[in-house]
Amino acid sequence: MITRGIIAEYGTPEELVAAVRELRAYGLGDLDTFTPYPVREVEPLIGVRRSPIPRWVLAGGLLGAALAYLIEWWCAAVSYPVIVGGRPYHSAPAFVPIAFETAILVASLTAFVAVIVYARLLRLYDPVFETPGFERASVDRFWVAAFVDATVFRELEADAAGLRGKLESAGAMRVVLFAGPS
Amino acid sequence: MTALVSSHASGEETPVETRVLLGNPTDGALTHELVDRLWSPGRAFPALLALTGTGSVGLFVAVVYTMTTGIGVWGNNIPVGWALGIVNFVWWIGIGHAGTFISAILYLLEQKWRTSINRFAEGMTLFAVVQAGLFPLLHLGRPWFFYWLVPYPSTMGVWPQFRSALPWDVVAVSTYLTVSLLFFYLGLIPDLAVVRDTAPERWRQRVYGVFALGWRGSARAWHHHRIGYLLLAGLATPLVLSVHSIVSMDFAISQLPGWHSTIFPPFFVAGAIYSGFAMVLTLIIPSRRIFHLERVVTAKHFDSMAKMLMVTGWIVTYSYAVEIFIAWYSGDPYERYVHLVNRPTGPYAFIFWTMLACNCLTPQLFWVKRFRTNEAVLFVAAILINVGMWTERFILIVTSESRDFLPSSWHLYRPSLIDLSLFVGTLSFFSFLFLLFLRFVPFIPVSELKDLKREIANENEPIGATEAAL
Amino acid sequence: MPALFSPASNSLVRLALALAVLAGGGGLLFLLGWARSPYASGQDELIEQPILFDHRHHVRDDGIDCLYCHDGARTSAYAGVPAASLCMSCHNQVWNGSALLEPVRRSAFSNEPIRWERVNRLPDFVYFNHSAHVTRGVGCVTCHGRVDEMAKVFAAAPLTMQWCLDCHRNPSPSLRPQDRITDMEWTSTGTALGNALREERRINPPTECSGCHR
Amino acid sequence: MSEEQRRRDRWRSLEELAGAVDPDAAMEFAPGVDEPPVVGRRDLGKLLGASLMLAGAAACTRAPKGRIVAYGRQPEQNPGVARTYATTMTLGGYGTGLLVEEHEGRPTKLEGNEEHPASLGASGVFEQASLLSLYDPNRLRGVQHGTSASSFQAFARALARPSDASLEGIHVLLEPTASPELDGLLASLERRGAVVHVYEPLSRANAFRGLEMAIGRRAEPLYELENADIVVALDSDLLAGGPFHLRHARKFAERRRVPSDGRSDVGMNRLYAVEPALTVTGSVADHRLRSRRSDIIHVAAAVLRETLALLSSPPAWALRVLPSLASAREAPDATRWALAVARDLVGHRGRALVAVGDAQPPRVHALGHLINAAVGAIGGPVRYVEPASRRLGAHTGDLASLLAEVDRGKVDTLVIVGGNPSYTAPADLEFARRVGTVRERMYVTEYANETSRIARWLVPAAHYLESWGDARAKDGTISFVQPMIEPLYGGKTSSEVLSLLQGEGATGGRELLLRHWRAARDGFDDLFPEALKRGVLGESASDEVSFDEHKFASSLDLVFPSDDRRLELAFQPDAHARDGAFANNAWLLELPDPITKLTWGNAACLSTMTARRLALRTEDIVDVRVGGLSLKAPVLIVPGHADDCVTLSLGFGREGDEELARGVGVNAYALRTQAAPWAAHGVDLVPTGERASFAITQEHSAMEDRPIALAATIDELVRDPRRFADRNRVTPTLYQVKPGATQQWAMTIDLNICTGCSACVVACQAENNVPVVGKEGVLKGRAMHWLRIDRYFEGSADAPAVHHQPMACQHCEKAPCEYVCPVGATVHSDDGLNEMVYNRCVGTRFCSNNCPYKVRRFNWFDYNRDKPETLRMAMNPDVTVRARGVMEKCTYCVQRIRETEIRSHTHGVPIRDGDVRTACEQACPTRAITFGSIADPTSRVSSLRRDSRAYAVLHELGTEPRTRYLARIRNPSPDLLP
Repeated sequence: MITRGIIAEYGTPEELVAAVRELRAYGLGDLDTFTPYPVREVEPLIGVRRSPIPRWVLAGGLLGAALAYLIEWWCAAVSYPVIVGGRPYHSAPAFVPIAFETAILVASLTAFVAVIVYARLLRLYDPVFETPGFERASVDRFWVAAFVDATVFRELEADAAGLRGKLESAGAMRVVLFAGPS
Repeated sequence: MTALVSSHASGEETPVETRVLLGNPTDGALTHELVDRLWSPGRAFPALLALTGTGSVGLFVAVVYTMTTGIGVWGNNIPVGWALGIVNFVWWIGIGHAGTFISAILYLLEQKWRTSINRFAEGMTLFAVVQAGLFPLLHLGRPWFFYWLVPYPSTMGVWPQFRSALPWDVVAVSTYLTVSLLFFYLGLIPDLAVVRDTAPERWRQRVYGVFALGWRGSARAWHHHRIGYLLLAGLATPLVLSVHSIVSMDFAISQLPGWHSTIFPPFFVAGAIYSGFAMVLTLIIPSRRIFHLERVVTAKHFDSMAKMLMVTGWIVTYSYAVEIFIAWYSGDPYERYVHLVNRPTGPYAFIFWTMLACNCLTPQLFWVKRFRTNEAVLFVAAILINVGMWTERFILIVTSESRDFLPSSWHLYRPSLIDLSLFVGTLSFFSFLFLLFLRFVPFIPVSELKDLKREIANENEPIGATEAAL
Repeated sequence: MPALFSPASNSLVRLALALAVLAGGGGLLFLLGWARSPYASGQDELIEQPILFDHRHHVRDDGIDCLYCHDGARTSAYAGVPAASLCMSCHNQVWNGSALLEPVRRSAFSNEPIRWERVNRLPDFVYFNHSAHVTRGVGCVTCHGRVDEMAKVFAAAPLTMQWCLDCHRNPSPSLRPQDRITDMEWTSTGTALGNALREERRINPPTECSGCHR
Repeated sequence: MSEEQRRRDRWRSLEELAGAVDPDAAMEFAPGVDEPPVVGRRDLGKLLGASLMLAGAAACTRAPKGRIVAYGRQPEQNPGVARTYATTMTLGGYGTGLLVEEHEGRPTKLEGNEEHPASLGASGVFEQASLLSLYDPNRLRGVQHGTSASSFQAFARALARPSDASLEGIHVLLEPTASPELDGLLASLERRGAVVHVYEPLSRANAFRGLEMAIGRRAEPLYELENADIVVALDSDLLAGGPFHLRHARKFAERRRVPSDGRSDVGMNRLYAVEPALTVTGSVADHRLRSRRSDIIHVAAAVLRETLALLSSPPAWALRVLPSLASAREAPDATRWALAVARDLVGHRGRALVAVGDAQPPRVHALGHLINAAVGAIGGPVRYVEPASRRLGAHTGDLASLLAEVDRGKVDTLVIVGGNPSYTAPADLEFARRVGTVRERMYVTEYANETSRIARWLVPAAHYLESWGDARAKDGTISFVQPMIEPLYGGKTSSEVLSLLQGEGATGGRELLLRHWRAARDGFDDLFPEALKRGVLGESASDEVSFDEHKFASSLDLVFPSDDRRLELAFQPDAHARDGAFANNAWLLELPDPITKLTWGNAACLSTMTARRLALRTEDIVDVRVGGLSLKAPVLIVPGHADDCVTLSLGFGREGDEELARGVGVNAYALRTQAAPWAAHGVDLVPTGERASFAITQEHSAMEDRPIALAATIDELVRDPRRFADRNRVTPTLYQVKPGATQQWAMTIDLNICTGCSACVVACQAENNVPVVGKEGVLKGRAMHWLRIDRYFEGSADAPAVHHQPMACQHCEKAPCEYVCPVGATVHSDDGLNEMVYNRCVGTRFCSNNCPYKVRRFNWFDYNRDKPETLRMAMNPDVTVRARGVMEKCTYCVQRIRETEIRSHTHGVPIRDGDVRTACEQACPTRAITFGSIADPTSRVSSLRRDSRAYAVLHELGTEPRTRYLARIRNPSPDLLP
């Protein structure tokens, strides 16, 4: 499908916040910002929801621990029980460390994968990359984008001046309409 | 540059530097200051790389020789079944603890000074753990069967023996390596994007682009990234503490006088962080000079790390004292012999006293303010502590083993040439990897610093002011 | 400046990732499977012998008992292969002119050994004892298969440790009356018999290491 | 067909199996060994260390299946089933009956023969190790003439003489022998003019001469220690050296056992020893007096004097000696000692004896026998019998006379049979130089050694395991030598060679033996099979000699040597090499000396005081100078050594073609002269400034006040029988996992009767394929012995108490090694064994680190890869040969246990106590080691564990070892308590 929208470049986080407000006032809902470092105050404005990652990580940890302990117990007490140092076949205390470490391992892997998925990484191409000057989004420029459907996009094309004017008055160095596959 | 630091260090006229970031550069300036060096390697770089590379080749040769001929080429014997191999393992894994400690625990504690050095420390951690991981594998009589420590369904129908601390060790160390790597990489992604976007040539942009995983710095990405990073920090914290605890159990679960001790886990962890910080200092002091990092690595950092050395150094010293006291208090003749006779007066007494001097006396320097921020003093101290922590492991392992229960089986240990070349080899290999790290990775977290810069700015003046300024 | 990567790259990355995961997991599974395969264990592999010896003929047509030639099976750790002299005890009457038997005759007279190709091989640290098994009622066919139907003899069992253990943990199904040891057709009347035999002979196979590794 | 016939045929098949080596193709074997039969193939397979790994990986790699090599002709024996035959080993002329275990025609293990008086089922280090000598790749291969290889036929042509020809000018030089067959053969040669000379470096001449002086006739003294309450050893290592030492040890031990309630009235014997350097006998003595060899005569005299003084009615002969006894030198401590000994001797009249060592001059032997006579030992614990042969106890003079003949040109042909005279002859005889003038010099030898240099003909000698023959024990008992294997290198027996002179061409050893015996004894053919089977010929012991007590001491002129306080040099037979004959035996070279724990060499031993006086340290190399001769030797300071004297052991510093022996230790013969064969005076030790390094397996000899090797006096035990009890209790535990099999194996080791002789160590090495690591390995602390004997010194360096403690895997029920192994390579079996699974081991060595007894051994290298074929033949096929990188340790001889179990089940006979015997237990001369099942409360091992002396080493660790020790009990004389 095609992603369409309008994107504007600012010099400071504060201008960015102002611009976001402008876009919301204009009635564009689907917003996102692109910044060199997190600008936390925009997150509520563009409606970033609380990350679900912690729940996944908890699940991963528990799973890892259970799995590891079961394997240990099954090997030592079920599959081939042998007398070792006169210890019980099911030597619970000795099985804890591995269970603990595995819990952390699985939890961490879950966390990492979750970030990649939720942050929509591993996407080397994104329409916003087409925007000229966007490479400074990771250095010292602050971008805000509004994603719109075809009809709205056509409207914006028709009368760009209105919205562009607003954004520029908010300090935009550059305002671009963009469209590209995603 | 000395001027800069010493002016802060030399007490009276100006107070000790408390800022973690000097001057007030623009985001762009800061970024380029920290990133552009990637495109202009120093003149010394190839030479150093060649040197350490040769050392690494030496390591490879020693490894192959050991593998093909047998552990007999080491100095080990019965009773000293483990020796330099495990000494080096514990030493390296210990060093590997500062990284995650700095990035994770200090992150949770919201220590600002952590920011500019954390990736540096994480890099060190990774490469140290790589060195460490080499030894448990090598010291096996039949390394080619290492996978028997992993519970896989074999046609023999037999399984690993999980009551031993060694399988714990395998899991702990590999987990530690993996998690450290994830943590390191997750933090690195935004900066890789920075490099991608500032690289001069297209191909460089592409290469870094791939590793940046298409990071766009979108608000949502930042949000999830922040949460994920926080969680990893939270997971890494108990991990750091557990890994060296488990390493310590390789000894603590045994019966051997000098090993059989309940104090080991905390003692080992403290020692690990102690040596870790020492190694961070050893590496960062020269790097700071070479790469002109005075702006981001300030006297404040030195001051804090010196204090860490003092704290951990005291924990270690305390542990020594407790060990000896308990040995005496227990009345157990074997324990007493190890701690009251063999170590202080036995054949390895010299190493024992070196250990005490290095580990207990050195950190006392840092009672003095100016020493805490004096590069020269810090550097020497760090080296001494590295040495001290190595001797500690030697004393711990070799003295205990060489004289245990039955005097009839007492026998001393002398390292062979291969033993030593393996140690030197890992040192070179470590440096080799670290050089590559410095060469190709943004080892000062740019994005985090810019964030920090803004945070500090906001602390200083209200946001409104900035708006007005525009 | 256009984007670094083309839109296609996203799909490419996903594809690569999927492949990596598959390769990793699949590789492991393959190794585990392969270790159990006849290829790894040498099971079912037809082996060329220096002399065209046909068990079908000797066992079925001539009805020669296994123990006649492999006489060590009852008394020794090793079942043994017959000496050429033993072959000659018949073959100096029958087929005594046959060219096929030339090597046997040579061996019997010159005492030059015949070098047979080994069919069942155990590692050298495994101490298998034929007499211990045979006298307890484990039949030849149980491990060696229907040798009486083999033109060329091949290993009928994988001889992996797991395979040994399976029987040592549950011997009853493999037990048979003493007079049926060499019987290739005999099949058990059910677990009851096996359990009875086990009970009667107090058979309790070792699963401890030194049972086989010394 | 007769048993004997059957045996011979069986033997034939063995020959075919083992295959003879044809001398031309040195290392090639006939089929059957090169690629041995079904069984053999796997035997050899086991020897390929690599195969371990190969097979370890067999889980995922395809190993070549290899070949099965069928017999051509069916042997009578059953492949895969070990067989045992009786034979005899001859040492110093005396025979010791042995049983040989063979696999497919390869002798793999030697045991003592219960039926033989010299063995009683026990075996010593040399008996055990002689197996390895059989397979020694350095043995002489084929006949040589000059420098070129020749054949036995050619040699036969050179030596053979027509049966009627005179044998004038033919001289035969051989080692002492009591073989009736050989004796007969030699006699027949002598009748035809040949001259026979006998020489041995460790001659018993003094013993015979001394006895002659005392009782006026030649006789062989037999000591029956079972009847002796008091034993006095004057420079005599009768428990571990010389003929009958196994018997002595066994009988001594029988009087050493203490009942568990420790009552002292069981007549526990008491042992006194006087000696220059600590010997095994001295180390177990209740009282030991260190004295220079040349001073012992004074002690003997003092004892005799005091004894006579204490007697109410002294014997008639006393008057002859008393006057001269007065002139014996007085040394205060020695006199007090002598008095106490005399009291004990007299107090136990008829139940006490004195034994004198061969190194003592005849007069001391005479004194010893007179003491025996005085205390009524003769006819009691001491018996005098006819010597087994007149060719025993030859005097050095015999060799001297040979050389005199040579110088006079009277010797045309010299046939040297065995021995190594060039090396062992007194230095001042210059043997090698002087025999050079003889026209024809022939040498029958196992090795190309020092003597072979002066010989023009070299004939490989057959090892006794390759020979037919016979021998007599000290008491005259006749036993036969039968071959277990075809001569590997075409060796010939002495008779086979010498019989050539009888003009009947080459004759087989078996033929010669039968010919002799058929002539000597009618109906022999009926006796022979039985004798071969039992290993002894019934009723063949010598008769007691008659003597006239009035003639005692009549021919004894008792003059004492002038008091010479200069440094004394004493020569000792070596614990490893004996007189040099075993200098190429790897097992013996690496066997720690019972006292010094020195391996791979000998040393000039000094007392602490003397060393201090001469300012010498251990490992200093000194130039030992005596009477114009000199030798560089490293100094070793040994506790309990006599002052002002140096002891050097013979048999090292070899320069022959034996690869192992060459360059090991120093050659003490270089200092040995006719005049002073055992002790020389006026020795100078000149420091050279050089240093040596000793491969000593035990660096630390103090027990550090730890409760390891426990001991008490008999009185202490009686006062407090529970003194050891608290180290024998079960420690409380939370874990209830217990092995449940019907047998629960365990071992006890009685420190009270362990003499430290080390026979068990070699037996273990032979049984379990324990590798040898060489001097470098020992120096690095990598000796591989599964069973070691810890030796602790206690008390002063001058008069230390010595503790011997055999230490092998204790098979702990709560084994510390087991729970630290990451792969479960060492685990517990259901019958209580601590199993070591080599093929599972990855070699972390954690188990060894956590073993408080440090009995685990690690394969630092692949010790078996480059083993020569012959040495591989010595391997025990029932025991895996360990690969590089795996741990190993004592298994309680699990291979024997499992064999017994399988046999008991297949034959339906239950296992009885004593059915399973470990190699160490079986070899032990004193039966200090007992093995059995503690599931059976009536078993020997169970009752011993209940003994009041029983305890667990490091009991406080709660390892619950299955091996328990019985504390040592001493029986000191009240008169000598300080």
